[in-house]
Amino acid sequence: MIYQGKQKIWSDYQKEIPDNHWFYVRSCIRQSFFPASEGHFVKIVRDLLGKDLYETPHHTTCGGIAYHSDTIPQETAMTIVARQFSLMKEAGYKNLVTSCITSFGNYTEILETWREFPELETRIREHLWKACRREFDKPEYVAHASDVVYKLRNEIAEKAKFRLVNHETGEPLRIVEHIGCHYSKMFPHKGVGGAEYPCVLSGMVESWGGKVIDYPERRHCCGFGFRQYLVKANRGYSVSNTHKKFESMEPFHPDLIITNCPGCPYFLDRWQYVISEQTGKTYGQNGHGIPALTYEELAGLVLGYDPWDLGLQIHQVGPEPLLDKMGIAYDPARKYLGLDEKDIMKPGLPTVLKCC
Amino acid sequence: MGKLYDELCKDYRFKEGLHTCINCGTCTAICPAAEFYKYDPRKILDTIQRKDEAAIEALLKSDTIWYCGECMSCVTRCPRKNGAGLVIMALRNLSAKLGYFTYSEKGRQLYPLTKALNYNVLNLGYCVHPSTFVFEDHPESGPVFKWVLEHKEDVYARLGANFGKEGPGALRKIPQEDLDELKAIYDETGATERIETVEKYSLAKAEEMGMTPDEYLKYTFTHCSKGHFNNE
Amino acid sequence: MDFGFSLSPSSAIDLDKVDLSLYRRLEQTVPDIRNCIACGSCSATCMAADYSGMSVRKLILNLQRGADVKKMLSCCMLCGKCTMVCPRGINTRKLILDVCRYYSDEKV
Amino acid sequence: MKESVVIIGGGIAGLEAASQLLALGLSPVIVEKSDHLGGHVAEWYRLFPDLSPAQELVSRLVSSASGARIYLETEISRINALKDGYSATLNNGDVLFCKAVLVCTGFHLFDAAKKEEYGYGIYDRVITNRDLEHWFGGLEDARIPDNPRAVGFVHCVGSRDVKAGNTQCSKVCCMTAIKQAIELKEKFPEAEVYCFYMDLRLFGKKYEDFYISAQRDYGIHFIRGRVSEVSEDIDGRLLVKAEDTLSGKPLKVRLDLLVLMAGMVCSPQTGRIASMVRADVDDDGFLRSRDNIYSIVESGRKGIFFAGACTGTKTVPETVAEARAAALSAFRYIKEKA
Repeated sequence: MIYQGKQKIWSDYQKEIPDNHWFYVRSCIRQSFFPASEGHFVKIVRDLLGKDLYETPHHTTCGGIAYHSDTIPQETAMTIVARQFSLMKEAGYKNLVTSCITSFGNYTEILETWREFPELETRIREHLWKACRREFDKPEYVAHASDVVYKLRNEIAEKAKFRLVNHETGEPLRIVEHIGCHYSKMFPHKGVGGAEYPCVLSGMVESWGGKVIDYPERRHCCGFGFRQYLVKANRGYSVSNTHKKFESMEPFHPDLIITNCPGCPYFLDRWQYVISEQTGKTYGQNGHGIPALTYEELAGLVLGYDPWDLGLQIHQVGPEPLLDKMGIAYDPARKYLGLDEKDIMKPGLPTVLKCC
Repeated sequence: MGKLYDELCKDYRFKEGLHTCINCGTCTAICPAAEFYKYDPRKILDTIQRKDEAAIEALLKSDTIWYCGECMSCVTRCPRKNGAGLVIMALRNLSAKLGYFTYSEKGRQLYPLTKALNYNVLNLGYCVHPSTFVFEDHPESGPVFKWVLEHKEDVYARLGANFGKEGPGALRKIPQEDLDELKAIYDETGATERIETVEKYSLAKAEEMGMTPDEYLKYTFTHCSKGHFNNE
Repeated sequence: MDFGFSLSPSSAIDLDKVDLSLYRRLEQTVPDIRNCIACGSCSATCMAADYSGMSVRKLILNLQRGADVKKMLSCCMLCGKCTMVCPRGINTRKLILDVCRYYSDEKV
Repeated sequence: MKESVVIIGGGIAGLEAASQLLALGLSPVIVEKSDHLGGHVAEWYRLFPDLSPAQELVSRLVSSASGARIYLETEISRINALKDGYSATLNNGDVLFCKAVLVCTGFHLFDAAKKEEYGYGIYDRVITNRDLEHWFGGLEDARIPDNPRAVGFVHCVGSRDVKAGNTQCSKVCCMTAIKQAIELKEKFPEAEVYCFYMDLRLFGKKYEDFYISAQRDYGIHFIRGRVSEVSEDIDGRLLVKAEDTLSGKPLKVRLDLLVLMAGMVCSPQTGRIASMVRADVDDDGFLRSRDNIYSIVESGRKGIFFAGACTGTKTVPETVAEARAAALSAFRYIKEKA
């Protein structure tokens, strides 16, 4: 592997990311499965780094999952997005930041389609006016929240309490990145680093002291496939694709997986559990899995936030081996406690996968 | 040119997704669906560019068009700027509109998808939400998520979410006025009509298969016949 | 635990893993087999093709990919038309017979 | 005094044209921007279909053009139309007066790194047709392993590719791939060699014979499918994915070396030269001939002629033949004018 070759490509895909004043729209999946990730994104960007990030309670889903599950027409998805633009205009913002990759892809694709077919934009403006009596401006910038963290990665590194380094050996952690398909596969120039060697996540990893591991199926989809996961009958597709990735990364012994799409960490986490139940196989050390984290969780760990505040307890793959490697102290007894130390019982344990 | 092909040409995703196909197979080579299902996106594009109405109709009624996961990996690699995934979206849209989706097992899954997702969007303002995420339908979400679902209020509160409450934050309650706007958008842009169409054809199919709507919903959600995967 | 779905094996052709023993053997007895250009003249003229999916082009391809060809061969009537039309002069009739012989040897 | 013709480019087209113009009694001047004559061919090892040494051809052309004035490492700064000809100002300050200008600026090898998914310049064992040819010619190349078990050739790299901005077929790559595959197989008889192609375009004399020989005598495998993705495994081997379109299934194979058949694109100087001589550039970026059937060597402008790959992808024999045709056209133009 020739690192300079990648750097050359990265330099061709340097996306402009505004450094302040963002209008934030949330992700359905991230809120449901990684709510603390969004919470910490806001905390880091707004409170720690003092940037202006605005969220209106009136924004909704972008409809992306319904759209990519083919249950709503294209114009419906476009009009829902136009309504979000309208809320942004109302709030006086021009830089849109999405938490979800499907949304990011959706917004990007819609703006590109309107650029190519202006008559469609006109029609959507009519739809939105008729339905909601609303008008909108198109955003000047659309960024994914991982773009923002990429942009702020060095500021985060300056405030870091921990590095992505094995605290006993001093060796950098071996980290696999997984980029959501809709981040840049459709429009390579809309993603930091392009589609083939995106550096939005690898840039964070390197900035925080880790070592990025490339493996053959790095670019392969996690297997979500919308209807291929949402319908129970199709989940064989979904788990088989994740399985393919794990088989490919296994020889590289990664310490963790970092993701930027909200769905991918869920699938890369839960399918390890399913694979272990169905085949007895685990991919981490000593019967553990490989933790699949969101970039917010990883940023949070580096900045020294409590792992249980970050929500690492609601991953099926236990984060403890990773925390031990990084030298992060945690209290096992507090892992599953509610607010104010409230006892809310504990989850059951998987048959095969070791969880703590 | 035939009627179905003309219909496809009206779809913007089709306009963007099919220029001319050179049959090189870069799409199939890395397609997550092609690796496991009996699926070859190259052949789909080639079939359509032949403009053979009978072949297009057969596609619209087939399982084939429902195997794609819309990951759009194919878009990156095509040397002719096609996007098989975009063409698939146009085909599925037409199949839904004409009721052809009920002819195939994978197509019939549009019913549970339409019901569940649009319920969430219109009633909650989310595509996916813990309050409608049923563990029995998602055993893969694991014992940890079973626990989360059993203690929703506590866990989400512990993780700093604003679960079901007013104001901003994760999993906040989306105000009724905003849900009303979503409904108005659905009515205006054809989504409501689409939901009704899918419902109409699905219920007719349920009757034909001798099932109640609920049985049909459950069956289409869970049943997977042999023969979809390549090794079968 | 029954999840209601399971892992599916990949159907991608892995050239590192294909079994070429039969193909290698045929390269010795019908060396022309290497010359196929997949033009499909054989399949187009085949009397069994319409009814059975028989195709010498696919037969050779399957042999090169280590896939099973038994089923396809059972429909061949050995009429030899494919040999007549092959632009690369492959002795397809001998090829088919040799494959049959291989399978009958295997049985013994 | 003999009438002069300025030849822009000292590749095989420029050299052959110069030698013909000398024979016709004119005075050619070659202006070459690099430090050597013979262009791309001078860097090649052997030429199809005779497998003759490229250096032999170049030496022969250089020697028969030796009567021409030759500028190396020199570029044209400006060309002005005069009443009965042109003046060309060189970047060394010299001014050349001539009756006609012959553009022989050739092509540029497609930058294979632009096809990011193939990993040229990123994965250690991915090389181009040019790299391999250099290695055949005796240059060391650490990327080429000592005893490869499996080697692949990717046809159409940067050719027939809307996204890469080159829709044209580069003509020579199919045949070059087969030639190089055979040469490689001769060096490493135990290696499995795979050619990934979309169409095999083997139109020239003896090309099809090479193809048959590659199959029959060397057992080279031809797989109809464009390579979609290359990645590197833990042992440094390459994992290559394509569709086996004849089977209709995805296909993968691990290789020790992958050779990208980088195609021909118009030379970056083409636009600059075109504007100097006020010639047109075609949609494909190459120079536009007066027509593409009868007058390929003629521009639309008086006294401006073309030869070789500046007007489109060409083989060596085509280029040489065109150079002769262009020399004759220029000669007739000058004589008829006189």
